[in-house]
Amino acid sequence: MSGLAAIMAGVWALIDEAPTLDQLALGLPWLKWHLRIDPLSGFFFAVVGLLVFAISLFTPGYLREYTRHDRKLSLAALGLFTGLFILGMYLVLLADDAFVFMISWELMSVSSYFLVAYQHLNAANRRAAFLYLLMAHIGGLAILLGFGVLAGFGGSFTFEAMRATELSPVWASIAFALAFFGFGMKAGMVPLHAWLPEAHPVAPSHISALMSGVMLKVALYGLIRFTYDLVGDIQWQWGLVMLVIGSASTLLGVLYALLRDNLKRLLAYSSIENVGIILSGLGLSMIFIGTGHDVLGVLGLIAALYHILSHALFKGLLFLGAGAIAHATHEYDLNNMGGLIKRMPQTAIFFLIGCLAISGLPPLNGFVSEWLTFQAALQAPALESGVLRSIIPVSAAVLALSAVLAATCFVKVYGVAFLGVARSRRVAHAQEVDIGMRLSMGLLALLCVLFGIFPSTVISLIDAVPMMLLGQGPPSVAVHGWLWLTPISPKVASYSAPLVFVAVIVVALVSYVLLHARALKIRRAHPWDCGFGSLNSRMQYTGTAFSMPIQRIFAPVWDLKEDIEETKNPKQPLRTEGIRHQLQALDKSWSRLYEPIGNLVLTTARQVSRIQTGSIHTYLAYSFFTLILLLWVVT
Amino acid sequence: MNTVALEFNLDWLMALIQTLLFVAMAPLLLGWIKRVKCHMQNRAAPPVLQPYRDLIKLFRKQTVIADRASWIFRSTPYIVFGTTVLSAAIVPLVAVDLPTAAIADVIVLVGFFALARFFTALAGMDIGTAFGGMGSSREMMIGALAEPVMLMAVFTLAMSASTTNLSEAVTYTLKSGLVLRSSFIFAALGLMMVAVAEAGRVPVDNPSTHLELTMIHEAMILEYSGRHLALIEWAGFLKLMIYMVLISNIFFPWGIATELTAEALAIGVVAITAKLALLGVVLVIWETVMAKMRLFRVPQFLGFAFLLSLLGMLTHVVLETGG
Amino acid sequence: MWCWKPGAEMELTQLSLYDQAVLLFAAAILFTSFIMLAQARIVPMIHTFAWQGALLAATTALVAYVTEHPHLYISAVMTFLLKALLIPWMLHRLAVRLKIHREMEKLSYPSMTLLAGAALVVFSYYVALPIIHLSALVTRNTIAISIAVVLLGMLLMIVRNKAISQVIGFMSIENGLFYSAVVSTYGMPMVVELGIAFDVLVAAILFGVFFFQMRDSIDSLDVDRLNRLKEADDSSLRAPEKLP
Amino acid sequence: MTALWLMLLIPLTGVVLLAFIGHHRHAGWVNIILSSLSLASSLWLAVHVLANGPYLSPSRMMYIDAFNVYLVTLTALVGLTTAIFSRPYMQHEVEARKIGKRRMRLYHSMYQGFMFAMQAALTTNNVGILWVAMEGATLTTVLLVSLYRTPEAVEAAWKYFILCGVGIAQALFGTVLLYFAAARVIPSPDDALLWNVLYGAATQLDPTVLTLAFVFLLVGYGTKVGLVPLHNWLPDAHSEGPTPMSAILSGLLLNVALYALVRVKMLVDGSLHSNLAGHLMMGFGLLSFMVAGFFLHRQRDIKRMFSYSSIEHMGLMTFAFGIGGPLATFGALLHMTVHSLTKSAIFVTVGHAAQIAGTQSIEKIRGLIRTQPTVGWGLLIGTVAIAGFPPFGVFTSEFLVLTATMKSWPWLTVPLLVGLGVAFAGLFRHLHPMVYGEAPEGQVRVSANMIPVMVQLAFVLWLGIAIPEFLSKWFEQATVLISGSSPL
Repeated sequence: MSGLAAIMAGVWALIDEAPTLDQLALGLPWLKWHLRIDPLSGFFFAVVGLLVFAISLFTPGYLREYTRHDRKLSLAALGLFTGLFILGMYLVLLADDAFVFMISWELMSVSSYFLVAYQHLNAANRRAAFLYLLMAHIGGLAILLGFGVLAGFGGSFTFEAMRATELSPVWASIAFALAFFGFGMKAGMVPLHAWLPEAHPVAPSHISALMSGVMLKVALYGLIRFTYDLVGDIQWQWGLVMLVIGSASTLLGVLYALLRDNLKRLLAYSSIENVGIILSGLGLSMIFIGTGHDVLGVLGLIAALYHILSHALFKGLLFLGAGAIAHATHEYDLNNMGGLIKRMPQTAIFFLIGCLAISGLPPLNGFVSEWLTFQAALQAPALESGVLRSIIPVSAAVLALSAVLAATCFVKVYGVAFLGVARSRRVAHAQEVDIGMRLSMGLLALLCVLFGIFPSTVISLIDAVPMMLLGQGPPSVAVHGWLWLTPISPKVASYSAPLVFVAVIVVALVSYVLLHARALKIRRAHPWDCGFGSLNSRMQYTGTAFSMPIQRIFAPVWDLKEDIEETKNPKQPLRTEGIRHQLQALDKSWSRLYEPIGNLVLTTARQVSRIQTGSIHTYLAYSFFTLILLLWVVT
Repeated sequence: MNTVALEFNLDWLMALIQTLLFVAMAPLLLGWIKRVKCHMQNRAAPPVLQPYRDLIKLFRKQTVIADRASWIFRSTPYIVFGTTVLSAAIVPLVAVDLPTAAIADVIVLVGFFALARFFTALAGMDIGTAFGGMGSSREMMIGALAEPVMLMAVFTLAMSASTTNLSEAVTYTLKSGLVLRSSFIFAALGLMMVAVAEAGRVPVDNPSTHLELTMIHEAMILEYSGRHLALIEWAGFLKLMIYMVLISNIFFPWGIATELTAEALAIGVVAITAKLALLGVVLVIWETVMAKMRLFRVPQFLGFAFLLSLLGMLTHVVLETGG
Repeated sequence: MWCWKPGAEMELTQLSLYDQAVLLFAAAILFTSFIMLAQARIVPMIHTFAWQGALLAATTALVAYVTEHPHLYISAVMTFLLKALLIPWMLHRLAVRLKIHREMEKLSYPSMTLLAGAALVVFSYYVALPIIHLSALVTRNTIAISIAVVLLGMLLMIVRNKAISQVIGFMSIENGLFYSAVVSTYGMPMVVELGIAFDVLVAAILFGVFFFQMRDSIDSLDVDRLNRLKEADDSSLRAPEKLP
Repeated sequence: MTALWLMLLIPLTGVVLLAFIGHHRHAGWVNIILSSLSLASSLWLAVHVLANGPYLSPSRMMYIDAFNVYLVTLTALVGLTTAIFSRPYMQHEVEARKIGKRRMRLYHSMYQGFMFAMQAALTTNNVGILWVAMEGATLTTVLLVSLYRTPEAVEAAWKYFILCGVGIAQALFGTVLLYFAAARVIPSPDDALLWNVLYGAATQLDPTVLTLAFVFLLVGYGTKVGLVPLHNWLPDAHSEGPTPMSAILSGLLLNVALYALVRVKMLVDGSLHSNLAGHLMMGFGLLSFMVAGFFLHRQRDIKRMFSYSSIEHMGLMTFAFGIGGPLATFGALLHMTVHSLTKSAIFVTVGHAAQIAGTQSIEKIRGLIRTQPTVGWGLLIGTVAIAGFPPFGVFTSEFLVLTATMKSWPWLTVPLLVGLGVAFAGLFRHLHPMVYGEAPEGQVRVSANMIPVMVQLAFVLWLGIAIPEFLSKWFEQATVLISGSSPL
């Protein structure tokens, strides 16, 4: 468990320092490696640290499962690569020149690749790992190229030089496009997301939590660092691109998530959605900055940062929850679960909090960040260009739509997994997981609630980041004290999470108390079964059934493969004995984007390989004609 | 200093009173609607106070809960009721500038509805009957389609008033007097359609049916009984009223009290009553001419609503700000 | 790019006897290459190759005589022994032992081949033209000839499908090189020449070894049979793990 | 100086010695000892040269400067590790009745012969001798390629022989032309082929002749480097010969050929005042790089696959040298080192893998990690390294090359990146099923000594994380030699 040690070490370093590091910015050149930590990286450090800490609590109990399962899986390798993975992320945050950045970036990719390929006996995992590494590689190359453009003008690969350089708009845009491509691929933005839902689910759950919860954030960190810090002068067109792609990712991500019945896969897709939200926030802020409204830009940036934080928390929580479920039931398929709330009550509570948070419901943290994003979007009238003014609200509406779809999605998850009655034997006999796992989930859940209720406090901490990047903090987020959240001014919008929280509790309690003044006995009875025989678990709505209406409305989004086969009774052909229905909702990006590219490569390879005929005459002819050609060229 | 503190408390007191008033008036509104409806369909009309009676009856009755029900099922009614009351508290009914309005803005309001819906849907699935799941699934679908429309409508308003704070918005329209805004008209229409959908009225849903093929909201709360049912019903009334108040006060704010003097408040009360009564009639007419539509026609319905509010937004951007 | 400058003209009459002789040898060597290109029988081909070697040796000796480079005599002798006697003899012996000495080789498009050869000669002349300004015309033209011989040797290897004729082509390439070395630079430094000679010898021996290996493995000296290793067939090659 | 002579004599004695006792059980050990001795002497030489600069042997036969001394050391090192690997490997082959006593003798003595040819080609001061040594390298290895006497092996050897022979002949013609040009400006004909003299006179050499010469040399040595479309012998020879052979072919022969090419380029650049040579090399390099990347996708034979990856990397280096400029040259030199370390390590591992599975066919090799974790992980990590993932050195060098490209030819970075991506996909799609997954029946562990592999990979890792002081100085000197200015 060397990895675990590494984790703990990293975390303790953080828990002590993260807050202090937030303020101070120091640079230390070592050999050729420039390392530096400033508020931006400090913030991300804190995010990473929090999650890593929680997960380190989770791991021991969780891994016991693996050892019991398959002796040959070496925990040492797992621990080692986990450690390297985390180390890589820390280094990315610390890097202060492109070289170190790339090294640690790829270290992160490769080690996580090994983690994805950890349970390699399953072909799907291998395929996922391959795809992941491939796309990570391509993304990395794009990033490298982006840095190259900056360095080409800056003359050096240190970030200092890059900050100093003034790029021509065209080159700046090219650099941005490259970086956006690379980092976006890592962050899983549509349509470069294909690796994500493949790779995240197949890793061990705590790794999935790390990848979805943190690694995506590190990618976003790279994007922010590159765009705000290194390139510097931001153009609003970039923001527009980012906004559009962000909205697309949000909507598609959640729609795809809705139709998944494999829990971890679903969560992975919902990560895409949340990344979309974050990108939208960033896009907004870039639009504002690009058009000279820095204050609003700050607002958007803060919204994005806050969502980064929240998503790290609740997505980590949910993946850990999924891990806990798998640990207790060996199930990932929702349609085999059910009734877990009675088997694993505490996990159920934590998971519920996670679901509420990710669905962006008040008064939890997910809501705060979405609220901020909306507020940013609502400042569109400040813009001169009518086009932007009309695009932004639409994207906001898309955001709203996806928020509700997310809610739907997680009603489905929670309802099917935890409520109702068990749909399979193993689920019916699930046991609550051990204390460590519960602790880690509890911690994350608690943080979700806290960050939901005291946003002002958190934001006043985050302030340092825009302070550093844009030279000014948000105008008046917390001027009215910790109680009120007023991003622009109390006149424009205000939200007091604590009061809301308290009020809801109070009203609920009051009504409860009032109603229980006269203790009426509550009678327990069988549920109403319309007078037919008793209900059984197969009569419940399955996840697939639950998402059916949505699937019918947004049908064009997926490549749907639906087949219904009825087994008729031969004697009475009109009577249907049984009926099987199975539905595959495939990601359209495959058929549209990836398979064509793959085939292109294969065909090219086939064509190219024509030149090697195996006949020595041909080979001699090659060198013969090469010679002739060259001689002819040079004279 | 002292007076300030006093005033402060007075504000909060007023807010509390207004909220209670809101909660109290909700069943009345429903009763009124039912009555008018019956008159229109010339049936024998129940008294206006009938909803109160129903609630009381329900509160008295013993509560029966399915043996599989978990704590989610039991706590849902309270949560739903709590959130709805809270959202009622932030909607200016008779007076603006009340402190409660600052607690949360319209986005939070939408958030509350979503929260309530979330829990109702969970409760629907808690028992594990086919009806519950079906209801939840349909409810979530409708909610998913309705919410963006509502936000768009509200955004139109918020962008012209440049605030998302309800009472601010109201005062803004109040100040700007009677201006013919095409955007507002579109937004208002859109909002009405959403209100119909969200409050589960014809043509989207029919609160008075228990035919499994058609019921949506009823299917979720099928398992509820006694006081739980009462709370949920009450919350439903509240929701309807909130929507109507929103429509009436945001788009036709005239008469609402801007300062806390007795006569202003009196006027406010009268005004809102009149407006609600009127709206109720409109709703009834609408429900009488409309027929309940198939579940999968609802998307078209809401799509049209979305189109309306989008138009509202665009007209606002294009026509009214001259960008 | 090239025009007939006065002095660039080349009248055989103006040349020294030596130069004329060199040119004559050059022509002869070129001719032998053509013969080999056209010759379908193995044994006569080997003989032609021997003649080429002999001519080469003669040229070397001549150059040695005229330019008083004593070490060229050595290389002349060496060439004669190696290229005119030893290697042809080895090849002949191999041919007999492998029972291919009576075989006729099927030539594909013989006339085309010869035309191509002619074209190559022109081409190499064209290539050698730029060197005009830094050397005697004779040298330039002999360089052209040697390039031609090299290219013809390659052509031979390309069009023939008997291993042995490929070897002969290979060796004639060596001849061309050596010829150019002799006439243009009066031979290479001794150590280099020794090394080259050694390599050629070893090569020749190895070729012999290979003939037997080939006959054992594919019981034929037909290099067309050597086509197992290749990329370009679609049926048997399939992607192990389809790109996801 | 003694170190130099030792370094050449040791392998030479090895040739003779092993020609007689090569079949003996301990011949492998002898081989190892000899290789380690020559490594020691090469280190000695390296230290000497680093200490007091370039060294020209009294007879002016040998010339050692920063450029070739590090190649000498590298060659000796890889030679040693491969020898260590080849002992158990050949043992296994003998036990598998694949080869008999005579061939073992042949193998061992030719092994040393090859090493001798390499070192001679590197250290000589004479272009002609360089050629002789290169040809010698072909001659020594060609019989090893056909060691197994299978039809494929013979075919491969024949192609190797003919193609390289023809190629090398053209190189000789180039050399003759070079001599022809040099003889006019350099008084004594015997000096006219000495590197150090030639460099001195580079500017006076006649451009047109030198252009011709360069073309011939490019085609000639390019064949050995394995530049597309002259590469066809390479995959055959690599895949059919015994694996230690493939290792040193890929790790050393290609390097030395490239070394020759670069030497010539330095000369031609001095004479031509255009960058023609550079452009030609860039063209060939890029072509090879791209084409090889695509070939990777269609491989069925594991050794063939990695030989294509060698072509790819040689292409990259040629390209980099073609760009010229300090940064690119530095990158290329570094890449030479890390590539031959990594690639020979990979071939060693591949050899074990092939013995484990009893075949070289990719479809048959499965689940190595399950069968023999060390080999599986070795292959995996080696491939990760060769694919250019940090923190391995290959990344560093590719990084430098890319940077240089971006500085001078921004648009060429695009094909480079595409090529990298394609090649990467090609490698891993085959690698994955081989190392991962459940092991099939009949796959048995073999006695594999993975220590040299680990050592070499560790070197590569080290180079990736931090280039040690003396090495960087070394590279810098070489860079200055080649490109005329220092990158640092």
